[in-house]
Amino acid sequence: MGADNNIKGTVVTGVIGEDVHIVGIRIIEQALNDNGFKVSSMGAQVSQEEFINAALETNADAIFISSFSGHAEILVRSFRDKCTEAGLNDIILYIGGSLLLREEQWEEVEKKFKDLGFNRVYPPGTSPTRAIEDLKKDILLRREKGD
Amino acid sequence: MGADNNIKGTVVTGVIGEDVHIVGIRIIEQALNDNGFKVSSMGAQVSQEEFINAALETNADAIFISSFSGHAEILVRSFRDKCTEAGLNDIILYIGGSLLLREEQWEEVEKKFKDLGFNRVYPPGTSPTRAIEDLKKDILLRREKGD
Amino acid sequence: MIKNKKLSEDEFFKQRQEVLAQWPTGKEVELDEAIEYHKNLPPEKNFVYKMRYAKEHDEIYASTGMGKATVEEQIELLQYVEKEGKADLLGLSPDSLTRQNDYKAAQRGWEESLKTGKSKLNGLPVVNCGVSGIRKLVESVNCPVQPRYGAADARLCDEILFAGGCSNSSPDVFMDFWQHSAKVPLEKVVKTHQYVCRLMGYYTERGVPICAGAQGFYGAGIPPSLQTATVILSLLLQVEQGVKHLSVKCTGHGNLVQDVVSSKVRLKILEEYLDKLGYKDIEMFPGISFSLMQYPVEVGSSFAVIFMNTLMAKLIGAQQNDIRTVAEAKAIPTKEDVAETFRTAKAMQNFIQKQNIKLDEKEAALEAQMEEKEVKAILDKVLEFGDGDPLAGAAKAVETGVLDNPFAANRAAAGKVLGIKDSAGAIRYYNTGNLPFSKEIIDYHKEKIAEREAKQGHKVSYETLVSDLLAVSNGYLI
Amino acid sequence: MIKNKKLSEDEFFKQRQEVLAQWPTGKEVELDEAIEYHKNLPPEKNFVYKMRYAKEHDEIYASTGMGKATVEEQIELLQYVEKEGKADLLGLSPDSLTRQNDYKAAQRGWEESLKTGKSKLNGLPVVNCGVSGIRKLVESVNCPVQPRYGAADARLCDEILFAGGCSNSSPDVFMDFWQHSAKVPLEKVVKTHQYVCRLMGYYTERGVPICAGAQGFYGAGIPPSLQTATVILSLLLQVEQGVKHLSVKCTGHGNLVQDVVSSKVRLKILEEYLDKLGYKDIEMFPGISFSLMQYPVEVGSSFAVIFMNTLMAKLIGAQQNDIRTVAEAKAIPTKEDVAETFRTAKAMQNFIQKQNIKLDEKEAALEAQMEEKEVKAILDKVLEFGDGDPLAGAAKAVETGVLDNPFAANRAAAGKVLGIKDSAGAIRYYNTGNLPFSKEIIDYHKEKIAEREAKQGHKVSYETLVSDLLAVSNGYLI
Ligand code: B12
Ligand code: B12
Repeated sequence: MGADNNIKGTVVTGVIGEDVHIVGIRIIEQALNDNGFKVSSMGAQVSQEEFINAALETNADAIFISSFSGHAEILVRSFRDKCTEAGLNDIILYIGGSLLLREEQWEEVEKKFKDLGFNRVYPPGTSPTRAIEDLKKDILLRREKGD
Repeated sequence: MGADNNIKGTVVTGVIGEDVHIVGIRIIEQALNDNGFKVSSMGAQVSQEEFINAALETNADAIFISSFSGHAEILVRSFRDKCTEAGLNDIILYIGGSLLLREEQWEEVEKKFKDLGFNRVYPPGTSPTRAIEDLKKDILLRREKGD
Repeated sequence: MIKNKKLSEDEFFKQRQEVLAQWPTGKEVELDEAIEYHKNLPPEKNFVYKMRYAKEHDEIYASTGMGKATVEEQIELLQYVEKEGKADLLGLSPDSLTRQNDYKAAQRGWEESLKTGKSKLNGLPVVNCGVSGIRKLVESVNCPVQPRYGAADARLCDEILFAGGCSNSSPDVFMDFWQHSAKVPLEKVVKTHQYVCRLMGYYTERGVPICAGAQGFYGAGIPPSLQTATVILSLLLQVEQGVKHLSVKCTGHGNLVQDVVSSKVRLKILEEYLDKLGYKDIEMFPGISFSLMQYPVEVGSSFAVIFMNTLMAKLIGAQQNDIRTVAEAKAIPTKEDVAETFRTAKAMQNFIQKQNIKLDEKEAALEAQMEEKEVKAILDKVLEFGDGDPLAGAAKAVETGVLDNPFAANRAAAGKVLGIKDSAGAIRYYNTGNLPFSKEIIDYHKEKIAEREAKQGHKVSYETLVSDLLAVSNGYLI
Repeated sequence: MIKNKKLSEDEFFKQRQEVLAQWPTGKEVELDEAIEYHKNLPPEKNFVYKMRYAKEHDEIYASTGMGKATVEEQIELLQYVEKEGKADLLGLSPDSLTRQNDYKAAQRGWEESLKTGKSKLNGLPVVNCGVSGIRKLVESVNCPVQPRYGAADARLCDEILFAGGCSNSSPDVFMDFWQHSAKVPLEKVVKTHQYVCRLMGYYTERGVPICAGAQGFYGAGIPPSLQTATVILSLLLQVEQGVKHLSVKCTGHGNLVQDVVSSKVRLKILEEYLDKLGYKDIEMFPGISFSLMQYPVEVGSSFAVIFMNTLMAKLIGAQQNDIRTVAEAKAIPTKEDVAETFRTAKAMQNFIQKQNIKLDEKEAALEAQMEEKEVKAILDKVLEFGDGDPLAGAAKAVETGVLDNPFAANRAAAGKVLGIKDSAGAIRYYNTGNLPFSKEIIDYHKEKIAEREAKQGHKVSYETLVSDLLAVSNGYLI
């Protein structure tokens, strides 16, 4: 939808915390690959530090965090700050999955995680296509800003 | 429950209006019979006039109206008055079944039909035993008053 | 004297004038124009074509009655259920005043509903809405709009429904006599039904197939053979008048062996009698409903009832999965109730329809044998009463209790037959009343009941009967 | 080197000291006292006795995981589900921090939950609650409290659960290695599991039967034979340590022929290998779960999933109907969610459990034959790698992809095998990776996939795979 199809980039992916729900992010990774992105896949049970190190190493445009344990709110606390401290300025942060223990109004969930510094927040059942369209736009924006 | 087991009486039973739902009242009739009541069974599709005439003929203590069409409110309008006009003073009137088209708070349904002159109102699934216990009490009361 | 004989075109058209004069909207009906109208409808809106498609593709379609007091409300309901409920058939229930031909009272309910915007009737006042109303409805959706109702005299209502674009109805003589009227004599009901079927035949003969359905009577709690005999008689009335497409309703009681067997026996004997009486080229579509006297009040269990209904549909090869919504026990369902129920049914149907499961055939053989004997005993007695005519002896059969119904609303029912469940949940004759059964049959049922008594350690009684009627509602088979 | 060999009592008790020292509540566990405690519990609270009763009486019991952050909340939940959900088994899910042995973090979540009165964990922090907490729970209900969980190292958690009065667990080595840990090597998982099973054997040998369960890995989307081979290996570990009662979990994928066949093959081959390897007097209780990668978001369809699960349970003769609540796709279920789901399941079970339906045997024969060959090919290769020891060769098997799992969380998985549905909804190998399969087997699966491609008119792809994973969630089989 308007986003340039030549936009590519590097994405670090993984499931945060003690969480083992790997399938969702595997599907996203496959889709990223199919769309020409470089994927640095960290798998399940990834700590904040591991995400940051991988992003630094690969000079990533974005970090995709998946979380299904219901503990996401605690697990990503101050992640944006740590990214900035580590020098990952304006890195694109997406989070998706079953983020909270109780189903709440989606708007509230989204707000909660946007306030925590995420650029975009996705509910369970998000189609990979949607995330990739968004990513292309955000990367473009980020590069324009960087210029 | 306090009610004298020797209390017997005569009950006119039937399904009012264009309604054909006969099974519920058949079961009630069987139970009334088993408990020694005289039952004057009018069957399905009974008009207000037919109920009143049968009650006059049998010198009934009570009329049991069953209604499942959802049209009960319209069908029993001014029934109490007509009973009184016909000389059925203080006749016991019970109604039961699926009385309204939309499920409403039971308290409201009950109030609606009590205001229409019914002594007791029963929801679908009422056990015959309960109705018979009530009837014994009400007949006793009525006879005491009559004295 | 009633006879099972096709109305001549003269008789039919003479009677038709009276029928159409019963209410002003009768004037809107023009047969030739209506036939043209049907021919211009997309074929998937025709009930027969849709059933045929289902049969050829092993599909199962959920079906239920739905009725609101105005066309506008009905459209909203059907469109919602079509979309959100993934429906394949869209039921249409006329209200009960219309069923009783009290079009004046229906008019009052209709007008009050239009004024207040709240449904004041338990179904659609079809006659008052007229042909144009029904066409508006039919045109507002993509599935066949399927009238589902019984009435002692549905002549005008069906005239309007067919002219409005509907292509099925259920002129089910015994159902309508016993269950849908309290005082109308059988002879009268036969006559109105012969008229309606003649009308269906008229359309059919002119290239617009119309499907007729029958289930005999509301079968909950009564062993299947009596219902089967009655269904067959109802269907014989239909085909004689020119009906070619039959929706043969079967009733599930909960024991799958009995349910599957009885549906097979029903179809088999029907074919035999059609053959014997010389009716050719009749197309049959079985349907099933898990027939309860009381549907579960509790939503969880009511999904379990849909589970059984769907499983039965699968096992008997039904096209129609005739279900009740999860709100059935309580009130007229809302559009959300219907859609949720239909979504569940659709998923169940999708999951099960092409699977390779079946009944244990061995256990089924004896059951089938006995049921065949029962059905034929009844049918042959009725034919005997009528000197070979299936309707001529019907009134006598009803009078004497050779055809019987314990839960009839009509006063003209012997009401002697009673059913009770055996220990496997199959329905047995607790009382055979005046059914013309051999000792072998009577003993078979006695034995089954004795088996249950032995298992539960006490005799069955009228209370058992009532508790049987309510078992499934409470989440148990027995 | 790992070996499938019973731990000596010495080794066991030495390791036990370390285990119990992992968290202060470990001190509460006293084996002899715990055994006495079990012996004084009513027998119907024992999981094995309950399963045996079900088996003898053709009963099916619903089972699901349920976990709240505090004992008090868990009691409220279980009591509600027991009463309002008519439950026969009461699941208990430990939270995921506990599963990862992060008792400190679990303690924080627990304390915060106690303080705020709101569950802050996705399950019960069993270790923090301690023996007394679990006993309070067990004593508050009448059904067995059934721990349902996986963890790479469940030693302390299981110590506390058993001492608390629970009598089953699922020390399922491959499930826990692949699905419940990302970094722990197989050898380590084997060791913790040998310990847990030794503990279960210890109780069992002293007259307190404890049941061990296994399902191999989360099987959604993967053909059954690979899972069967893996389950059998997991179970062989259990019995070697003295476990005598097995809950053999089977996985339904939607095609009933495949589902029933694979459960039968699973039990048959298990018996063969138990026999071959000399294990005697093993009692088996089959259970089934309709395993989806994504449960339906829409409530209607989720009842249809319970329908299939229950039908599968019936057809395979399972005692446990292992279901997910209607809230599964969304969040941790409330007590109302669980109760409603259980009521539905209970009614379905009541309706179906004694019915006489079965699978079409003919179609099943070839499927069974092929599956047996597949399972044995894998098992024999693993045994070959281990010189006849089922665990000694396991690490190599995992490394080389002779045992594989495409959806493993653990990095040590070849991840080459992929499954896809055929046109009847059975799962086939789209990619056999390094599974030691003959050409005959590979061709069989290829053919089935080709059949589907022919039917749908285009090739299957990774997208097909994803859409297959989500089909049932949307109310379709394929
Ligand atoms: C399969 C499964 C498991 C498997 C996981 C197997 C594995 N290795 O992956 C097993 C059995 C091991 C498991 C275990 C547990 N599970 Co689990 N599990 C599920 C289940 C059934 C399906 C998840 C799944 O794979 N979906 C399929 C994929 C394709 O869909 P998806 O995950 O939604 O992914 C899509 C999108 O969300 C999106 N996406 C996902 N992440 C991201 C990230 C970004 C950046 C973007 C853009 C998009 C995106 O893209 C994907 C592709 O379209 C869900 C319930 C459900 N949804 O039906 C519960 C569920 C997720 N599990 C749950 C829980 C609680 C657990 C346990 C803690 C056990 C328990 N107490 O019940 C343990 C946890 C173990 C641990 N340490 O984490 C809960 C979570 C509740 C919550 N959030 O409050 C759920 C919702 C079940 C429930 N209702 O209780 N589970
Ligand atoms: C069987 C049935 C039929 C059969 C009736 C057969 C017959 N001859 O009796 C048939 C198929 C013919 C039928 C037709 C219709 N039905 Co109908 N039917 C039912 C059904 C499934 C069961 C009723 C029943 O027999 N219950 C069994 C008995 C034992 O229980 P019970 O009736 O509750 O009786 C007990 C108590 O209520 C109490 N009781 C009853 N009356 C009284 C009176 C007194 C004084 C006392 C003390 C106690 C008492 O005692 C009984 C014994 O314990 C109900 C839904 C349900 N409940 O599951 C719908 C239902 C009653 N029907 C309904 C409707 C609308 C119709 C139709 C108009 C069709 C339509 N539009 O859908 C037609 C009406 C035809 C007509 N002219 O009236 C609606 C009524 C809705 C409403 N009130 O708003 C219901 C609730 C279904 C629904 N959800 O839409 N129906």
